[in-house]
Amino acid sequence: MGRVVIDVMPKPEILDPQGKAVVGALPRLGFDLFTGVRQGKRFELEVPGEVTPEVLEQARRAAETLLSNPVIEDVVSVRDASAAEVGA
Amino acid sequence: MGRVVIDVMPKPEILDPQGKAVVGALPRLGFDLFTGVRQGKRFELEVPGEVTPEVLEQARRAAETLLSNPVIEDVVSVRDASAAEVGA
Amino acid sequence: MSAPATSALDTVERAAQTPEHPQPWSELGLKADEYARVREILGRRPTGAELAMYSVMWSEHCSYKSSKVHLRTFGEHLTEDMKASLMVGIGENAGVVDIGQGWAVTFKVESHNHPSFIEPYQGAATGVGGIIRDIMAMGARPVAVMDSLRFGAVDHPDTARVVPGVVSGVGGYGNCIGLPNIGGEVVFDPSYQGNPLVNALCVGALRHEDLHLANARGVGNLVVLFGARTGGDGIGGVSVLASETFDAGGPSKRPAVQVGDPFQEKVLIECCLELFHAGLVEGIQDLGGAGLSCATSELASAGDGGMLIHLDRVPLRDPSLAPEEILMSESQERMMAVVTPANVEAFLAVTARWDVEAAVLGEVTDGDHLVVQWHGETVVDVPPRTVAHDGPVYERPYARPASQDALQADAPTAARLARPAGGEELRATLLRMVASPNLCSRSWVTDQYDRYVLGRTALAMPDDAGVVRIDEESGLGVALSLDGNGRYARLDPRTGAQLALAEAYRNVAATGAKPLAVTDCLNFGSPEDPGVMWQFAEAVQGLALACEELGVPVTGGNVSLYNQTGDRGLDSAVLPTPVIGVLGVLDDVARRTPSGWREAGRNVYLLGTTRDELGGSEWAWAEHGHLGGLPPALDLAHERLLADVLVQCSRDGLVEAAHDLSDGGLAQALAESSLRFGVGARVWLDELCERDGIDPFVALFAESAGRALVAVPREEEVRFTDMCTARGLAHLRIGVTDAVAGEEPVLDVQGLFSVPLAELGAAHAATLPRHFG
Amino acid sequence: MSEGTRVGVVTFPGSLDDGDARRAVKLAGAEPVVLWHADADLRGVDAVVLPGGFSYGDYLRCGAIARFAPVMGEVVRAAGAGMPVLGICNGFQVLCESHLLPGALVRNDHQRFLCKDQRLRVESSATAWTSAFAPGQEITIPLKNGEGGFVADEATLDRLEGEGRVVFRYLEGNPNGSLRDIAGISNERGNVVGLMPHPEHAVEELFGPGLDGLGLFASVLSAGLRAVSA
Ligand SMILES: Nc1ncnc2c1ncn2[C@@H]1O[C@H](COP(=O)(O)OP(=O)(O)O)[C@@H](O)[C@H]1O
Ligand SMILES: [Mg+2]
Repeated sequence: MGRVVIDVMPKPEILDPQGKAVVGALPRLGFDLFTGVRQGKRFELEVPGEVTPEVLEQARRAAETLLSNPVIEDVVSVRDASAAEVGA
Repeated sequence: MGRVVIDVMPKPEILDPQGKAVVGALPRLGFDLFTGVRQGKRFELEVPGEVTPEVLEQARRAAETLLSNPVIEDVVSVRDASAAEVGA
Repeated sequence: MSAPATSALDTVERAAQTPEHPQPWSELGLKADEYARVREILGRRPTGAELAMYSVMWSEHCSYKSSKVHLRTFGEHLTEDMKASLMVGIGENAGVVDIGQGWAVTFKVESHNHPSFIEPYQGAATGVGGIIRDIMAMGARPVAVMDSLRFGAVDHPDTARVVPGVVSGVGGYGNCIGLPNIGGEVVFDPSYQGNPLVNALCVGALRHEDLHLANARGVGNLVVLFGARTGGDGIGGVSVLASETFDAGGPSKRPAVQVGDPFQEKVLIECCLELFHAGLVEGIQDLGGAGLSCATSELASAGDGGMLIHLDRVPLRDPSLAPEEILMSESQERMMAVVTPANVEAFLAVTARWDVEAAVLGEVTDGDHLVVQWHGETVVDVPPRTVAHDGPVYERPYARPASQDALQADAPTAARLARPAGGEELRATLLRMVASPNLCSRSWVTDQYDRYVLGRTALAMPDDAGVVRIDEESGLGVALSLDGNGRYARLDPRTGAQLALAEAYRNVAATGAKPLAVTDCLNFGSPEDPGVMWQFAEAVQGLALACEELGVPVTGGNVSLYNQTGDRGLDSAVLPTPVIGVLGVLDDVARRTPSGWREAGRNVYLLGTTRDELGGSEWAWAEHGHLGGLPPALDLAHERLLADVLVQCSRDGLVEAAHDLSDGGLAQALAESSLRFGVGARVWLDELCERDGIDPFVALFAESAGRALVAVPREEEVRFTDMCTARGLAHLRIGVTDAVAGEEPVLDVQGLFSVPLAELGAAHAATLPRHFG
Repeated sequence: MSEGTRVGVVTFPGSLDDGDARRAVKLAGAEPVVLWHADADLRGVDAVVLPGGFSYGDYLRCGAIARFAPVMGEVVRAAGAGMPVLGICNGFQVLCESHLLPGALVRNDHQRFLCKDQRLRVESSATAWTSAFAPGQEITIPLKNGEGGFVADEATLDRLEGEGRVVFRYLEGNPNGSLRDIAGISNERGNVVGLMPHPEHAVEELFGPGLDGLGLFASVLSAGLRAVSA
């Protein structure tokens, strides 16, 4: 079984209320080292077999059309993560 | 300026309505290779200086307490991403 | 005890051959005698799957084993008169009431307390989802929800975790599914720290002919499971979460947290309604606590035959689930229907159109057993009644706690608690009281709920009751209010429960609706404590008697026990909290009476009499942290009269506004009625004080029952006072609404003090945002 | 377009205010027509409303999945040909996702769902859906959403302002962080309008804050824009 990971982040210039809320909450909890936070989305897509170039290509198109809105978001990465990043 | 990336995913056994909605929509748009989708969160935390072990440690604790809900989510990774993953 | 062997399938055959096989009955919440009884019923040891079924179905949550003997009281006090409009009473998924013109409504309140403490958002969300499915299971279209919430102290750090989560969970589910939230309660008290109460109500409407019941009749009819896939949600949740305190450190289970998918449920509603209207459903049951165990055993035991289920046909989210886990799973957004073979194709076409997954699991058989197979092997073979209905019944010992006398003796007399006197002190008290956690504006909560969706809402927060129209042509509609007062019930559980009923009844009548029926959620501590059990027994008795006297039947509800943290008996239990919902009917919602003043120059009348009753009052609590004495006295005949008059006032158009008096007394009602639309008033208390033999402080802050404030237009004054006089209802003009163009509106209590509404409103509004952002 | 005007209301899975939109159409004097998301067919209607709700649960992004429904291809085509299209709340989000309108709607800045009676100014009466209002008219209709913050880049915002395409603006405080207090916008031609507040919940005296919402539905009756049926 293979896995593709897609990361989508709000564009830097776009208002990110969730990131803003987090950055406000962090110091109240004693986490005082961070000056900015942005919150995006991470998708894990499963395929029955291996992550072929075709799979990656389809994932890339899905990322651009459905999984992100180019007006406010950037697709940061689309990658084969079949082996890595599982419960790391 | 340094950047820490934190990935949070719904626990595998927990219902993920977001992922379910996406996996239902993909084939309707002709993306027919994916059998499962889970949607999680990706946080990018900025620090003014370098990502020191102390920064990573604080990020890890923030991930466990504020950024994830341990009842339903797992922190999948907390990593220094100062160089990489920018608009990749 | 070891966990059941997962390697070999524990079939009925194997169970018969291995009587000594150790079983985890204790971990599953069964007592030794209960396990022995299961063995006796079956004449062998249960299989793992059977054990799972019995343990969840015999849990407190599903079997009502501690409360059953007391709940019978409701039936015993049901008169012919009360049955008149009752189409379905206690025992079904929800009660059904005839409201005329061929319409019926079904409504019920249910708790989701413990899950909401563990995961506030999902706990509250799935609580709303669960009660909606109960209403769907009656064949109704859900039309509105309400929520009654109780949290720990407003300034406790954990309250800041629980409140936002619960409120956004209630809102997240209700808003996304498209049901207006039309009312509820928010109460803070330290006794709920670590054990918040989240009670959700749903009301649905149906034509008489659409009524559906949960039974599996007709040999050969098919049993269809539809909706979401089954996952590991809430396995063990029923018995562990709902029956025992969760700090007891039970065995680690599969995820107890259920995650709601309101979108799935919205689609399920539309799908069910289409199935009902097409006549494709013989019997239907929702899957709630205890999941398939509950649905199959209840459907089968209410039917006329047996049932065969192929469990391996259940669509799974997690393919690794074992048969007993599938039976216990509490995955949300699922329903089970009984369908004739001739209709099954049409049934599946409707589910497909809505993109709802459906699976034919089995059929109604001519036997009398519920048989469950797993890939052809029998893992359950039981008489369904023994699972669903013949659970244990406990006559738990109960006794009035010795401390009760001292509590009641500690009355908040003028000697015991310092009372404000004079205009300045009363003014300051008023400003603190309207800002106190239990009296301040609930907008921070209620603004997170959609009250407009469906276009039926004629009244909602912050009016006395929610009012929704049922029939668009005639305007026929219903009013609903949910009320409870744990402090009153602590001082006197019997009167406290009755006062909760009276308040909900009065709230409904204040909108002009004729009260018709009752639902209740009884939230108490551990039934194993005789003091708690006494509170429970008293509350139920009181409620049943009061329902009889008011002529409104209890149609259904929910009991939630073990609401406590720690094992200090009564002291670690939550305040005994019967939450009562009353439903009333309005022939035309256009006649509904709002609670706020819109126009100047209306005469303000106080109905009912005021006594020096401050026991359990918000004033004693908020100003002195005091709880003692007796709750206000209750005169049910008077409540009935007051309600009659309020209903008649609405019918005849005699009043423009009506607001019931409860927590915070007259002062609070005056503040709320004037703040609603920013219309002030001039009020005088001398005549009231003289007539009732009280002082201005008592006049303003006492919580005597049976009172309401109404605004009467001048031209109706004679008719109004004549009616009150003729019916013998105490009424007194205490003021006039007031707005001078160009001047700031004020609430002026003559000879005592005057408060600009801007100042009053600011104090009222600030509290919850200050605590919760 | 007046007598017998037929206004289609699309139902997506998860649409919630579709019934209310149909009721509003009827109260305004037009004939409501049910349009089903899975049918690539506008049934000969003269105008289309995309109603409020949570299409597909709005789990991914509001309106992101609904945008790809078969009916939307027809809506986009008809809109291009000048048919009046109104998107309310979730419908507005769908219009943005479909690129019929610029910008996007993000989570409210205070992060909560908010339901309130909202004061608005009608900034433009030069659209198919606002011609019955006087320019600058102030109205009150319900607002209810969790993701109502309108965002777009500066250039887009300037263009919207410059071309008079900001149709509704929030008054008496910005309820959700929308840039420049924008509550609703239109396309260049003025036939496609999207707004976050819900006019369909202000069309009956007893069931909302008044009748101010009727103006939108009345406008389309007299719009004079000829529908080009597919
Ligand atoms: N959790 C809640 N959900 C919805 N409405 C609520 C909630 N809590 C309070 N309300 C509403 O706020 C208003 C004021 O509440 P409350 O003071 O308890 O009313 P009352 O004393 O008349 O019963 C009522 O309309 C009530 O329905
Ligand atoms: Mg109340």
